[in-house]
Amino acid sequence: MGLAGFEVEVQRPQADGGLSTEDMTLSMGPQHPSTHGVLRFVVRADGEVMKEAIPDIGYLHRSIEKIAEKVGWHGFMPYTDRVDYVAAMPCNQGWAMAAERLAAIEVPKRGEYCRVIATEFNRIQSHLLSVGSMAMDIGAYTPFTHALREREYINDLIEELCGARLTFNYMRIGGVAWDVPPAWREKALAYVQRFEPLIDEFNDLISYNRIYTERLANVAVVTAEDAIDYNLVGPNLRGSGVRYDVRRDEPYSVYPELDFEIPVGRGEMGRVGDCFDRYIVRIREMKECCKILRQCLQQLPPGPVITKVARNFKPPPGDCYVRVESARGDMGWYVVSDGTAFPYRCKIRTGSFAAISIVQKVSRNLMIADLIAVIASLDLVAPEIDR
Amino acid sequence: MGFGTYLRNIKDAALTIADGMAVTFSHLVRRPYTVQYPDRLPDGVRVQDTLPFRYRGILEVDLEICTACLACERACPIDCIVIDAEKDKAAGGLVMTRFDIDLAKCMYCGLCSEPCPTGAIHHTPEFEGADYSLESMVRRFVKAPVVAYKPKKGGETDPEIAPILERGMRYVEEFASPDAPAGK
Amino acid sequence: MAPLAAVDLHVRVKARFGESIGELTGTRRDNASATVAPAAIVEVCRFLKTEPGLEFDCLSNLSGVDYPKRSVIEVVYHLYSYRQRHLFTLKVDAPRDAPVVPSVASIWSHAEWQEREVFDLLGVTFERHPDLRRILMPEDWPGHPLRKDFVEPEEYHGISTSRESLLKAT
Amino acid sequence: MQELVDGLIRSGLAPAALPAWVHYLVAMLVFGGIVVFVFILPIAGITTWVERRVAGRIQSRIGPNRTGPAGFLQWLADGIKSLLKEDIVPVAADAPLFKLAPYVVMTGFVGAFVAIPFGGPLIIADLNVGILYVTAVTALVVVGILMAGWSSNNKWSLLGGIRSAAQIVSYEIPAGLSIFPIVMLSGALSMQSIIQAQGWEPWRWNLFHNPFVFVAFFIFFVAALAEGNRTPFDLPEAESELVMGFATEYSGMRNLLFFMAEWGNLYVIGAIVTTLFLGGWQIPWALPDHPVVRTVLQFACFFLKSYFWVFVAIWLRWTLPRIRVDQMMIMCWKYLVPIAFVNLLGTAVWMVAFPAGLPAAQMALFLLGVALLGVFAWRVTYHLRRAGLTRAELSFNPLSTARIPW
Repeated sequence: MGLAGFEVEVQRPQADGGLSTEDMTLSMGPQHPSTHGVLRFVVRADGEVMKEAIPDIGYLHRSIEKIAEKVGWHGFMPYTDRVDYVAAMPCNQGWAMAAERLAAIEVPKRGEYCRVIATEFNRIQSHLLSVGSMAMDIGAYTPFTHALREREYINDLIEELCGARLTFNYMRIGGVAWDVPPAWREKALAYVQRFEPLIDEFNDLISYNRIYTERLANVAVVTAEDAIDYNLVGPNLRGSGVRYDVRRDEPYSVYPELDFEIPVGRGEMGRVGDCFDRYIVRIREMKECCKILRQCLQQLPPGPVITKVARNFKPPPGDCYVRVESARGDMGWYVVSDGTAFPYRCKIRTGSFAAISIVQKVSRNLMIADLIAVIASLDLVAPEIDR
Repeated sequence: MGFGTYLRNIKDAALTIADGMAVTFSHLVRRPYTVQYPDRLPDGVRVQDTLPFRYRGILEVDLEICTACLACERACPIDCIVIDAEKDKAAGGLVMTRFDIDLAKCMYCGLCSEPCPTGAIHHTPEFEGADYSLESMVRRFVKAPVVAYKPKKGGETDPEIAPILERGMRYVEEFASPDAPAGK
Repeated sequence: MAPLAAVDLHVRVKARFGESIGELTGTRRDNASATVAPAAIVEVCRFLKTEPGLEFDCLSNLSGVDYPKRSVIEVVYHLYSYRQRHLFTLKVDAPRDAPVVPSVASIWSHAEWQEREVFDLLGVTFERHPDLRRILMPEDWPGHPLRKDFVEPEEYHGISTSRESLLKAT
Repeated sequence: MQELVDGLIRSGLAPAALPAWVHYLVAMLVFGGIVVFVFILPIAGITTWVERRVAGRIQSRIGPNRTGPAGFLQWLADGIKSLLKEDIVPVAADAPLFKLAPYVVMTGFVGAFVAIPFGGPLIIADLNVGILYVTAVTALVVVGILMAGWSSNNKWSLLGGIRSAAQIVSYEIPAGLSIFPIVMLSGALSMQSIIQAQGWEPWRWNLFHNPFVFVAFFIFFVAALAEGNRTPFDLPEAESELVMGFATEYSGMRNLLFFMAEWGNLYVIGAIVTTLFLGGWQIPWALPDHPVVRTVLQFACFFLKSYFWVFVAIWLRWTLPRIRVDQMMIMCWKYLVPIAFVNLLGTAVWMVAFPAGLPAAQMALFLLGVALLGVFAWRVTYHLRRAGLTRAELSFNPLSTARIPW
């Protein structure tokens, strides 16, 4: 991409013949250690202080929405894993719920519980990766390895459940592909029991470390109005103080039967809506996930996990807009069907696409080191932005 | 900023840094978690054996129990399975001349092993699929034309296919089915 | 107070804008939608955002759908109100050969990027859009990929876009 | 070392025809060469191995354990690999400056070893301006890094170079100010006399002499970390922001020289800290008086003390995040420098009030230090208890390999 629409602003030489300075144009990415995937920011900086960071996306655009029109309803399920491979389960759930809503299919209770268990485990995984890589971007390498070590344990659990560690393809239209294997419940409960104190240890290690809070407090403050105006969702929205979660405000699946709180940014270290708030909301959300998991694993009802769905699935014509609470917030699936075996149109509106659109506004006169912190706190993931 | 906040900043910094160091020091006495794959494993343990039954590794096809129903070929979203089977009265039933899977394109999603009635195509825990040339990534399962398996009406299966069929059905039972009520 | 049903929302909008609002289609809360004349879309959106009882402060989703049979490209606006928990859908039909729709970027900031994506992938030009450039595809990419009649070019800057399948050779 | 050479000349071993300075020059080169190739480079290399092993255990992994016993020859393997790697000089780079930069940094690092007192007689040159010389030489490192940053003709390296210039130059002030109280206490600049002014018992070290020097120690250690570009001050080569900072364009042996200087500097920091604050090579009088055994014991004591602080620097690096540039400057000028001045005045007043020093205060400070360590140890056991670890998950063997999960 050329630098179209982006010219370097040369400051005029000072009146008294002083030194004429010039902005520095830096290209950060697409190969850069901390842009979380293939993202590029054209940074116009005056020394260390940035005038503006303009995001340039599209490097990981596979046009998954076009593929949806080519492979059938069942065949598209593995592709939904690739929309956001860090949190694949909510994407599966979004696609499955869209097809079920179009064809008015009712998923058995145990199937819904399996879905919630898998999604909540996957949310912990995604938050662990986001929190760990944020600490690494600020300079602390140890929290990253501790976060990934815990993530590996969950990988093993999910591998036993559905056979894959990253691109799960676990859910099907009408339920889930595999039931919970024997003795898996006790193992999962034991893991949740073991994992909870490690969150506090993580907090002691890095979250309240003075250097860490100093780097994150009052950096890139997003007010509630801006967050809603830029359609920020999930932890980015809750970090700005808006108490909204699709699982509770637009309830779906079995979430109404589960009780859990919605952590919200309170501006402990600075103003509400700064990088620290978005970070600490993710940490507290992991605790809520543990609470949900404990309830689900204990109340798992007996019965089948999938209903009868035709192999050559043809939903009646119509469209639907399904919203799922992914790890990166409310993910919108707008699916249009024309009655044939191939989806007519599938638009996926993701949290990261909204989050990266606010980077340009937020990054004005921050320092370059802060841009890295902002990218990490918004939890941008390249595949979700470009689809 | 007042003198109070000045001192509080120093105390705050010192305490939180010391606490962070206490956590890392406590890690010095904890065992590492690394699994030293591939060469430093305890004697005789292969990583593949430790993987769960449902692990979706490289595909494998038992031709003896494959009924050539092409369900897997239709189910694969990437069309990386190609089967040629012709009706041949003389041999009595379908004769398969070709059953190829292009492992370079396969994304191990498991959609092919679901509709298989006898569990002929299933995932193995094998995952070391690296190879030197792209062509050798195509697994050709049919060496010589073979008659597709046809389950007999009477229900009894001849002895040497029975174990393979029993193993295949174990893969089929693993998948959730709408009618069979799953255990608690 | 409880969120308004789609029917009541439609009645209020219809009362205000009369004939430029089409009939309410769709049954469920998430797909009840009203078609809007392209000229009036900006006014309708501003009304929906600023009206005290409605307060649609968030454009949850803006997508384009290509209907070659009706030779129309339909731009779908999913609006959501965080305060009142309303959910409403507006649809604008633009002619397929020269789709032009006024931009709502002045009302919701995120519309700017979502409209750039619809422009990039479907070729709908948005009037008075602050910075209408391609967002996902490279600048000089021929055509708009999400159109039904899009044919993928053989190669782009000398890089071929398809690879001979290995399964052909027996 | 000078008497050693005079002795050689008198005993006729060295050809007397040559003038005396030629002998000194040759001796200096020989001794310098021995110290550099036998002691300094291996120390820098082994520190990389220690760092990667300690980092591994802190991050619950193993660290290098394939090359040599427990990976001990990893540093040698890295060295040889860097030698064999292609040495790229970017086309648009300012070639002479680009090539010279690593050597300036190396001289800055190796030069400091001249005045480091490893033992009673074990010092290359007991300069009477010892600590002043060391502070001056280590400032050479910033010249090298600035040259590297500018000459790589790469915006990221330029940022790295400018950051390091700001950082190292401004942290010279608190480091220097923290050295003054010690010089006042021992009354001399020479490193040996600073050590001799302290006793071997911990409460007679400079560190516990008075509360101001106690605080000056922490300030000096923080400032020294900043000069060594160690976390939380590793801004010049911040991996996550500037890719590799000033060393982005370097490859092969040049890159290795930069990082050998960084790890070697760690040992220099440890050595200076033990010399100034922790009584250097002082060992108890009761030990055998045989000169060789005594020197070896002194060397061992000095080495252990300084290597403990190298371990602390490594441990800090794998715990703390990185400071931002403006915060780094604020910390230097608003926190370290004022407190350093207070320590300077405090020590002066203290010396006037108690000319012979106050043994009671020294003992009290020593007990305070022990108490702090006790609280810290309890906090470590608290973390272990809270994480709910079984006995199997603990292992006190530093080279332990993994507990296989299945």
